[in-house]
Amino acid sequence: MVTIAFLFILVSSTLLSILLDMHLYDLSFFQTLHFSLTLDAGTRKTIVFTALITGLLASFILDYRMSKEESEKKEAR
Amino acid sequence: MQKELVEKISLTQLFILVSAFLFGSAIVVGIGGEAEQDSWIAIIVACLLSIIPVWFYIFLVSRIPEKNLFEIMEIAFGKMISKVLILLYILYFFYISARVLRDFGELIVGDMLVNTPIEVISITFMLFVAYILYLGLEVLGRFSEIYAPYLMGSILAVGILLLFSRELHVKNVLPILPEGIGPVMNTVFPKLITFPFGELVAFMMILPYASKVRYAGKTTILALMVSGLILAYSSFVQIATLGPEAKLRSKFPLLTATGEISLWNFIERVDLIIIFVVMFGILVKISIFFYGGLKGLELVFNRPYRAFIYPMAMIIAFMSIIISKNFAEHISEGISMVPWIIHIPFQYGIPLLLFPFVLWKSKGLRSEGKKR
Amino acid sequence: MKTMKLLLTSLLLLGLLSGCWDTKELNEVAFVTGVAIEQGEDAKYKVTVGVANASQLNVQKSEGNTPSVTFSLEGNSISELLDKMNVGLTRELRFSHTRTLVIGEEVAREGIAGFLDYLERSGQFRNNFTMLVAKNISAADILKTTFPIQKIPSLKIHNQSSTLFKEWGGAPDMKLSDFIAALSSKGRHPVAEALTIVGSPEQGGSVDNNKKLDPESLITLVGLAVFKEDKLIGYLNLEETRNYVWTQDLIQTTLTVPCGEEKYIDVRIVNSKSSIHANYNRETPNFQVEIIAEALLNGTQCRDDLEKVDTYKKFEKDIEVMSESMILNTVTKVQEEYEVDIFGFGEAMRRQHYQRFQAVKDHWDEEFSKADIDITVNIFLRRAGTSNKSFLTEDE
Amino acid sequence: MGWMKKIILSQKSYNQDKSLKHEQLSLGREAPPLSKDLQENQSNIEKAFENATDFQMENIHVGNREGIICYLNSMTDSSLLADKIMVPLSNSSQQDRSIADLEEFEAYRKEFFSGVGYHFHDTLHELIDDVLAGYAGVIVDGQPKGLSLHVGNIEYRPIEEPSTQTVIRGPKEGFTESMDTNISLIRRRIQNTSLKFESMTVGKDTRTSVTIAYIDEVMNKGILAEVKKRIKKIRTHAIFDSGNVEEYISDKSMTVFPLIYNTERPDSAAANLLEGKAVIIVNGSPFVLIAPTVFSDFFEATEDYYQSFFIGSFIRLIRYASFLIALTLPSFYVALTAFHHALIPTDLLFSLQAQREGVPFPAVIELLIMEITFEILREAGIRMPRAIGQTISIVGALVIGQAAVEAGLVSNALVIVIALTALATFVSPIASFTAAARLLRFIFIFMAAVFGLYGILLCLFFMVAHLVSLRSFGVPYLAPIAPFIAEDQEDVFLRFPFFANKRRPHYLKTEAPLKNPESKSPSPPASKKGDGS
Repeated sequence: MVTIAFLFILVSSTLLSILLDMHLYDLSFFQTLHFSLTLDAGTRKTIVFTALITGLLASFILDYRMSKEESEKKEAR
Repeated sequence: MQKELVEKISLTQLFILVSAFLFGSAIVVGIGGEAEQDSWIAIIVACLLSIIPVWFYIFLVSRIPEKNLFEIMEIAFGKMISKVLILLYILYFFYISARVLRDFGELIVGDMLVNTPIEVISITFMLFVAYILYLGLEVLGRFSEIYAPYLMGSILAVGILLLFSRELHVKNVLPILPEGIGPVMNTVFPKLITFPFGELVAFMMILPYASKVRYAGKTTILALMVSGLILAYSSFVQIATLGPEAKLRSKFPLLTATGEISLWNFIERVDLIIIFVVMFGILVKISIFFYGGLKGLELVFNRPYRAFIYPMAMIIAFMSIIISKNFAEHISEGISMVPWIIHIPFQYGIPLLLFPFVLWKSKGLRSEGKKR
Repeated sequence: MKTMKLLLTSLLLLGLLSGCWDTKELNEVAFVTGVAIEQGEDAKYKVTVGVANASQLNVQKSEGNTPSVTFSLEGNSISELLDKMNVGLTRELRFSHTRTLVIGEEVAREGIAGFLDYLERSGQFRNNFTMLVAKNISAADILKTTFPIQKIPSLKIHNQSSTLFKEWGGAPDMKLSDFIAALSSKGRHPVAEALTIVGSPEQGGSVDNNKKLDPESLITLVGLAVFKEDKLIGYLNLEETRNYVWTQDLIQTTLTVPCGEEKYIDVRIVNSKSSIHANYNRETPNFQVEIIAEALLNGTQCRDDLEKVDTYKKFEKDIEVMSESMILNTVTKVQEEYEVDIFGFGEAMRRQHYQRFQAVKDHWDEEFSKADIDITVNIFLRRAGTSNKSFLTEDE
Repeated sequence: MGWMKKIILSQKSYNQDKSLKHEQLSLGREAPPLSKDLQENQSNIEKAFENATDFQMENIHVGNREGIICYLNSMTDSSLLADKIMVPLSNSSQQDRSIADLEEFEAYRKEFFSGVGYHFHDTLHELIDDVLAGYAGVIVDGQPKGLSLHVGNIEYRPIEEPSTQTVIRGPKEGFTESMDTNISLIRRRIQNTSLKFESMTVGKDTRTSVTIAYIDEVMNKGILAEVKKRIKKIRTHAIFDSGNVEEYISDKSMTVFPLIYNTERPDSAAANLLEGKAVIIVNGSPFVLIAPTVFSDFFEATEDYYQSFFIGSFIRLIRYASFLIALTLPSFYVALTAFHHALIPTDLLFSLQAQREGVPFPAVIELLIMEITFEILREAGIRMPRAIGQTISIVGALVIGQAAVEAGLVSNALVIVIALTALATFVSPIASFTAAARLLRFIFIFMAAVFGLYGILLCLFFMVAHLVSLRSFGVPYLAPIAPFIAEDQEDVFLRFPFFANKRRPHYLKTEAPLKNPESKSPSPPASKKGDGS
């Protein structure tokens, strides 16, 4: 569930920012998408995406752990 | 000592949270600059006017006790519709947190750590927000009790220090209202009424957790007025120090004004220190929006909100970067689009829509209560 | 618990991996104390920076070498030149402790707005450095003239001008931000301090200059540079500068007032407050400058009995008459000679009669030069030092 | 948290495996009730104390019956034993008393051993426990119960002036290793029946006795119950010092801040008892624990209360300031000299710059070298035999002070920073608290080296967030500050005069909130009318 939420929020918030950018720069959707997601060169890209990936990993782990806990609970019953 | 399951915040804490929330980014980026030397009047007017919506938020929350905005929406609109609306709200909350975070990042990178990537600032700051929300709302409340005196104290001290440095030229605020109330009202609506005052909509997520709900509303309104006054004071000091033109020109007028302080050749360049004071306001603002969003996720995805903290914090850090390419884009979005497209529907539209439903449902609830 | 660990480790890792973007150790940077900008021979500007040589300022480590090093480059943009200074200097330059900006006369006459924007925008400069115009002398030489007590020339000048402002009012308290504020205001024109070198500039450029009781060359303040917008148009002398400052925010000054024939009293003016009342008399703007000040009698050459109230009254009257005419002369001189409002009368008009000012703001200087100015000085002579009657009085 | 669970689980199974072996190790634990047969008892005891040179057992006559007396001569006072027990036993008049049942046995004890602490025991191992604690065990043939008589008198360090928390003015007694002495030191100060002591035994192998002292009418019952519960819950084999107990009963172990106050001063313990806290005395440790504890306790010294409240308050503020200095001064040095040169006043800047000329390391490395040098010196100073302790300070002063500067390794200003930090570290009355500052300091330095002032502030934020999340026995650690309690401010940053300090701390939820409602500010006697002064 956490992973789903993560992906959902990620996609939709990117979408939101893109919609705003479309309006501001008068570009088409795909142009804006390309334009927004290509970040500046250098270390910065890696930092941002590393952060995002750790977020994704964390949500995987959390999901896994919670499903395990749930199944343990069921067993206990 | 059993741990209390429902987190409570005291009225003092609520007061501090509301005022720190209102200072938040507002005190950094400077508000109401368009009203030139009358911006302090504009702030006071906006503060007084926004008592109405804030009272309205409080009314909605108090109508159905112990339920936050999202739970009320669930009661009013039913599961399906409310889920969609809640998701929209979550997006709104996260988007605003990201914007505030960007404001803060720009501040740090622009003035203090010039070569440090803004991304690192965003991420480190979000890590802290994640940590404090992981510890809980209660901890955030107590945390603010410690830092609030410094925040308020230094905002007040800036004016006094400027006065001693002979930089406070009160005549700069003259003439008062040379062109009537028109320009002031143009600033008040829609800008000031939505930012920072309308953003108190996020407190509909917090109010139900106040320890004395009966007084929570009064406390919030008192905090609103006090912080409105302090914001106006700060704006007044900025105008008196810099003059309206320079204030409007400055990216972070409070810092520019503080930079003028010079006492005994020793207290100089205090603006760097003010940044830290401001950092606390930013923290509260981001935390509360973030908390609102997390509570929404908890409701929609049916998992404890702590589970979402780290991933979502990273998304907000990411968002704060891609939200705009450059500072100009960030500001122009903030001026031209965010108030109309984003603030007004979420701050006024949906709560207003909620109003008749809440009245109807709460009547139902009450009569049910009587039957029992 | 686990989340906390994750947070802390990622925070630490982030720190370790990323390194320190902004670290600059103190011995990796050089602090610029003064910047001089003048007309270049081949390019638009010639920029000279004065860099502090800290170890020579330290009592223990000083070897008697120069406390400040200068270097000049020519180019078309200040920003680029400042970043390019390592052509001749070893360390990265920092401008946060810059205290003086000396502008060459030619550049000032051409207009200085071009680089003021950079100075305000860069955020590297502190806001409290003094704006100076080098009169009849190369701006770079100003940064090269040493002084034994305050060894770094730029710091010396900064100190000199702020002390002169505080003690006698002979320098305007004009910081960069004030200058820009005046520039952007429709009802005021900026001014700057003017300075020059007495003696030979070549001699001043050596530490040996510090070894003489009477330095070969010395930087002196000579009054006020008057600007129209961002262009230099003329100067006021020291007396006039004081009179100008008196209409603004004088802290204290000393006057020599005639009390009889060829005889004078010395008066210390303290606690002076000035206010401007603006009015429109049909088509002529009309200003009343009201100055209220306390005065202390420092000395007298007259024989009047200082234990009598009448004497005080007389002296008060004398001071008032003299200072009123002095200030009025200065204002009239500016009105007639330069035709620019450096006093901020326009701002007063804007505050007090907003609508009228809006109508004339685009040609305010014309309005200013035809304005009626009325100066009222109210002096309250409080006391006369530590003695009562002067021994001169007893002579009678 | 899976891996952690695994470790805990494996720990459990390990314990189960060893349990059998362990039983044999701790003797007599499962021993049967006392047998009526004297011989059997005797052989059981002898088996238990096999190979114990300090064990003594003698056959005696108790009344008209056979009996044995056993004791450890290392734990008992021989003259006491002789006077109180052996002399009455050898008295010929007792020889023909009949001891047929328990009542007669009790009457016998009353007559001959009155005034000696005693217990009757049903099982052998209880009796053996008493013998181990310095009692003499008496078993009589045919009697179902054994009698233990207190004749213990172990040599302890006499009451001395405490080596920590010294005062200029105030009582100079300190707790010792003896539980009885410690109890008496407290009892002497609070002569009141509502002062209660409750004992329990902790530690499977050491069987250390732990006493909880509290004031019945003041202490909150919930907190008291929690303290007791936690001490009972301790599962360990050995307790040697109150430090062991502290670690077991703290609310949270993952923190550098001590959640329980410790003191060597009986007056401090007594004062805390009267505030409504519990004092935990561990046998063998001169440091008693005080629970619950809040952050501000660590800034209060007993001497604050023995001198004028102006001085007391001032010193207290100095302590808070020096905590901040100890925590952040080095990191501010790094942040200012390596990042924010603009914040340093110009003249100071040039002075610092001149000092740094030619120093080969970056400021952080320079600082870390000196910090670690200092920590090494400090540790050496503590662990060194007293006799050569003197040399340490000389070596330290030479190494840190002059040599390093003259060799150009570090700058003068840095030495000042280090010295001030070191001094500030020693200001807090409690050593375990300053340890927190010493440790956190390095994190601060590190963050300052990466992010400058932003890093320092981020660290402060993390620290404060951590602090507010802590609790000590359910009481928020930063209690009167956050959550803010206005009434409790009279004894936090400032020490208000006693007449203004009428309440016990609110956050302790005491049963008696007022402590001295009648106290009034001193005033000269009212002058008579017409006295006209």
